[in-house]
Amino acid sequence: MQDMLRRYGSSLTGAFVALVAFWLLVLVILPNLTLFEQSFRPYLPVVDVGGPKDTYSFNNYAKFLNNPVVWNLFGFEVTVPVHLKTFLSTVFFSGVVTFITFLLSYPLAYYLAKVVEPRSLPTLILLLFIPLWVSEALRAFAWYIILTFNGPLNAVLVGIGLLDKPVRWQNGVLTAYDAIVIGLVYTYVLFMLFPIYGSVQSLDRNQIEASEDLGAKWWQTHWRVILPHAKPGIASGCVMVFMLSAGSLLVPSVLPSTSSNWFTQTIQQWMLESQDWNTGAAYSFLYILLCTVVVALVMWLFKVKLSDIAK
Amino acid sequence: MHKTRNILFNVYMGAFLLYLFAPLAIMGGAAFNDNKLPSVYPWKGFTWRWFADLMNDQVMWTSFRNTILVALAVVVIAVPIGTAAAILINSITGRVRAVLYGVMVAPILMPGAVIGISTLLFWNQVSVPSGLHLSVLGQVSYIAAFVMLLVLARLQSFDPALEEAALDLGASHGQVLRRILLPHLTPALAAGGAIAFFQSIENFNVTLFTRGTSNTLTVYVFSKVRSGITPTINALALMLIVMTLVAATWYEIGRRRRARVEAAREAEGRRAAAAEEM
Amino acid sequence: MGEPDVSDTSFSRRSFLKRSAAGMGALAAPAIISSKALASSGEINFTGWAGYPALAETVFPAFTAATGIKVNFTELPDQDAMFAQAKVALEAGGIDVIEPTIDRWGGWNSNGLLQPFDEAKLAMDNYLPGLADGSAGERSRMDGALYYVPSNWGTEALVVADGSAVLSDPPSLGDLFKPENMATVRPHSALAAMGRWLDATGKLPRPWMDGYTDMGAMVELWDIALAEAVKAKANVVQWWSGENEANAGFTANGATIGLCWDSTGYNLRNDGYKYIAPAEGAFAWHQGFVLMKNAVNVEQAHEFVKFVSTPEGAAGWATAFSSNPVGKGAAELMNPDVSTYYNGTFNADALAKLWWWPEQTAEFIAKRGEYADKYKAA
Amino acid sequence: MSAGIDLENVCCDFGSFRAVDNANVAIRPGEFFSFLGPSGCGKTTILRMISGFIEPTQGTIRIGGKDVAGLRPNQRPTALIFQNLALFPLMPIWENITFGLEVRGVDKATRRRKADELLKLVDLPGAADKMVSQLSGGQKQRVAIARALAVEPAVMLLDEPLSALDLKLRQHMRAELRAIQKRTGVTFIYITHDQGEALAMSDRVGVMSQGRIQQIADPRDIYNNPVNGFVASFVGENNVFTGTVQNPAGGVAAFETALGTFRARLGEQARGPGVKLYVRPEHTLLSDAAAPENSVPVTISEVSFEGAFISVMGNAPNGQLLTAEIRNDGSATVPAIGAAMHMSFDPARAAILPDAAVSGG
Repeated sequence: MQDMLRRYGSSLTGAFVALVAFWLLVLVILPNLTLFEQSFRPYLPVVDVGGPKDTYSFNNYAKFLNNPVVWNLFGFEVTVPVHLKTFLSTVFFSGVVTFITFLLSYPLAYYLAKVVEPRSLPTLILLLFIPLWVSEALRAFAWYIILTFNGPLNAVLVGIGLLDKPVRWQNGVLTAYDAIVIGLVYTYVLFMLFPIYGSVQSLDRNQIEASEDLGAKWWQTHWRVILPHAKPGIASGCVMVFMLSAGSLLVPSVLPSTSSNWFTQTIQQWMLESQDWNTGAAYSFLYILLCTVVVALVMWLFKVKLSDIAK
Repeated sequence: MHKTRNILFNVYMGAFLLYLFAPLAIMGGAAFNDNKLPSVYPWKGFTWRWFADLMNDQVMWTSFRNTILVALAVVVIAVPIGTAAAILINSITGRVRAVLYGVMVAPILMPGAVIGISTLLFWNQVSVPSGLHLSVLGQVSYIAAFVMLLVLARLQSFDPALEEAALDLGASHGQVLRRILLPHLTPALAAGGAIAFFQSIENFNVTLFTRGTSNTLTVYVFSKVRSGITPTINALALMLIVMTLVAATWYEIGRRRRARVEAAREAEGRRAAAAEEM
Repeated sequence: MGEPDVSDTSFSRRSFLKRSAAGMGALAAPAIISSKALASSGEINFTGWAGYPALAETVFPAFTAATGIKVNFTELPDQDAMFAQAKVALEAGGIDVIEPTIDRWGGWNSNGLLQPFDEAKLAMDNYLPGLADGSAGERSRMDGALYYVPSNWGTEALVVADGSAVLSDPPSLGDLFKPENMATVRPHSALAAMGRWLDATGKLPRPWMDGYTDMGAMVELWDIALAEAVKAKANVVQWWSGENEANAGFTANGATIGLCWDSTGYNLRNDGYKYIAPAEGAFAWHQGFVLMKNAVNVEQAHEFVKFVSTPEGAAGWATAFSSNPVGKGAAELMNPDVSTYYNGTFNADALAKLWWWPEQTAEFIAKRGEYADKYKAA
Repeated sequence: MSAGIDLENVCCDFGSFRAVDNANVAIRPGEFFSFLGPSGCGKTTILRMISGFIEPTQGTIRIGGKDVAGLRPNQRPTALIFQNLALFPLMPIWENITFGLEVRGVDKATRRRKADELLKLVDLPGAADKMVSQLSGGQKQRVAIARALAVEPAVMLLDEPLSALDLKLRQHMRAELRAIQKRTGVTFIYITHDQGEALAMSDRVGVMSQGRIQQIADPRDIYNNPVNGFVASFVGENNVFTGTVQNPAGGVAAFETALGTFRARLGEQARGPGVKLYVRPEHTLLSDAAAPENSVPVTISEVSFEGAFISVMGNAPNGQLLTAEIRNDGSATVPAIGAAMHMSFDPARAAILPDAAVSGG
């Protein structure tokens, strides 16, 4: 702060602080406090708001544990609240998306950082960026077109004889979330690629050569030298992709199966369909809280810090 | 050994690009199919009518204009905020920095719906009506964080001695900012502006809840998806992709020219240094 | 933009004249501006359903031509979104008239969103019998004041693929749950369909309608319907929540039967699909206008609502929605295609059996959402 | 125009750490003054206090007799040359040089003229329109000097500006800097940890350690008459003996050590514990036979050829390693390793000195 005052003088420093304060207070903290406060109040007709029924309670949060359904988990039937099931599915399949995007991205990141000719690199990166500029709604919609029962994918696969009859891709072959996973992977794979690329790129090529020179097999070099170096990038990509996937509303809405439900859809349902903004607020907070726990756990496991991540 | 490896890598890269572009191509292709359901299959003949429909879609054009206005407003607000935040976070240390940094980065990780809802509720309580202005504020709340990260990264390559040198040479604080810091940050500011612009255009969740009665393009597209879609959407997507390609090519040409100039300068610097040692 | 004569009887003639005049580019034709016309110039902020472009293309221009009032139209995909928007507009303004269904406005009113219409400024005689009077009329009022005025009405019934759907004789809501059929449904209507089917076949301990007035009965009945629906869920190939998804459910995803709006049946009528009223009676909805408590263009709102009761307005509205008009004399002005289509589905018997969606309280809707969740999650 | 600088009881604390302790120095107008010391000794802090980037915790700084307390860097008649030069990479050379004029509102044509003038002064004509990346290290150095001179400062502050250059170029630039200083007559305050640099260029040198100015003197005095052990050992090499002072009289004393009692000059502050005897290797004589006084028998353990001189090391009977330097002029024979010889020194060339002055002392 002293340093800032010296560099920019009191009026500029004041302006900077004011801008940041406006952002964090007015745009971030106060709205969330409002939401937080609302989440403890009951959903009431407008005329009753502020009346005797308008008291604080945990009732909205308790709804998360209502409505038990039977869930078949690897052959075991367990009874869980329906929204908990939705939440766990969201977390699990966001994890699946994260893992798949990692598998797809890592070789490519390595290729871009260490294999490809430096001359063609900028062009390649630019090419990779282009899909990012096409809106998420349209990207998800592209997959909707592809995966429909009477769509091009079935037409091609049946046409060349790989399938003898069309498959309901959107309703899932492996799980009810296949189409959503496909859509999310497609939508967010680049958010994994670029952070990993960034961290692999900063690795001194001599280290790779030294490892090879010392007799390491290619996979040993990756496992012992490159992966550990790329860890912050990987963690960064993983957290980004995980949070984006879990927070996506468009993709699960455009590519649902008959049994899929994403937690954001549940929140949206409370907000828009049931008009119960208070429970919606409570669910939003549960969502943030639980996702933060998941991310914190991953960061703790990988021993990375928040400042390593958002780069 | 390395040769086969490189071939494998190239094949993989090609396959990946195919994977990225094939859906876009299929979606684009559907824009020319004379079939009221947007798909390339079954192919019912080539037509331009979806583009004509698009041109006549007044709601779409209003939404498009709104989208651009919102995006510009977001850039104008988020870039200064993000820059100020980066400068602030860069000049403090310790626990306060960690906490502040956490608060700043958190909105990126927050689901858009939550941002939209909380923005709506808060401004409602202070009697500000919803509308595109709230969409701008809601979007700024997390887009500013992207700008902050970009500018912060650029600041880390900034030599603070440059500012001190300028101050020492008699520059006022404003002059230091204008002549020294901002020129250095220009690439990050441009990138931040571009990211802010595209993030805003792309935004759905925040806008959906805050827009009041106005439409933006993504919200309009989504409402189309819900309420009766025709390949005009594909025509729109294709036009956006083409515009992106043109802009990207233009940028790339400019970048290559700048890179050549800088490389020539550095070579001269090295030659001068070599001459000095003799 | 004035009109020499604005009496109700000449409404349709006048606007037809005006429309043709506009079509010839004669908008600047001189006219005598009456004080009445002056009073009704201005604008109205109308929030309605998205995806019915004919509203903006034909009906609003006709209304503007007739009255000089400009319509600012906000499209929303469903009435949940409308309600959300209305809650906001109560603070912020920006909406005068909205178009919910008859079963929902009560909840809107209890949230303090609405004010009653002034019947003197409407033309209640314009309406077809049974739509604004009788039981529907009662459901439009609260303490004698008129809060809801109809705009059009329609049905949710069976859309079936001609030939490939396996139907009972007569076709029944139960056909939706036959394993031989592939279905596209809305989760909550499918549960209601299951309930009504079970009710009709005598498998419920008490009437299905009880669930709409008593939350205890609701839980009891919906639990049963849910359990049965879950057993039959395997044949659902797609959920729909809007027109596009319903369409795609058949054309893109190969459903053979669906519980869908009449508009879906109409849109698919030339692609080998039929719209059939089930033996239990089609679900019917009744849609209309409500006036926001903080509406600023109250006069214009009444003009607008009244216009939709005229033959021309009602016909235009119903055509846009591929639904049925509320005004007398409108049927003659409708697209013959639409009337043929309706008459093909609804004979006198089917009309008599129409099952109007009962009023659903906010509590009911929230609970219904939970059942829909469980159904989807199963 | 040049100005003198006075530091009176200047202290600077960073939290509980005292970076500069009670500095007192009067730098004369037009003087080339160096602060010499190891890193962390506080010399850069002094420089930054003079330039205005840090305010002293206490004490007074006067530039040209005027108290500058509260004046910001851009209000002081000083120009700082940064360790890494801090040239603006996005401006062409001429804009770099005249940036100080630009911010004072000087018009472009005048600035351009001034830039060409200054470039001639620093021997870089024709570089005006180049970018910083097009220059070599030495050329950048000159641009930095030109930029500082452009604002016609009364005082130039140089923060180890030569440290990034290689040895040859560094020596060349020393002479250049000195010449520019003489030409312009501006007061130069120079910060360095390189004793060679400080001794070669400066009119006077202030040696610093742990926040204290240990000694201010001309280079010759610093080397020949260090006031304490720190100065003696930071500036040049020494053979050091520990022991106790006996019979001080008239600036001379006997010094009792494990290797016998030596006679040497007695420093002013040399009392109490921590007092040692310091002898430069080049003042240490090597002979086959024992000298009459101050002589130590040694066994030669290492001989290293340094070019201009030969460094000979021997072990004293108690194991202490002593060094003598003999000139490589062919006048002395180089001893063989293992030879038994004697090292001795002239009492006038040896000094009994206290440890460094420390904070609070």
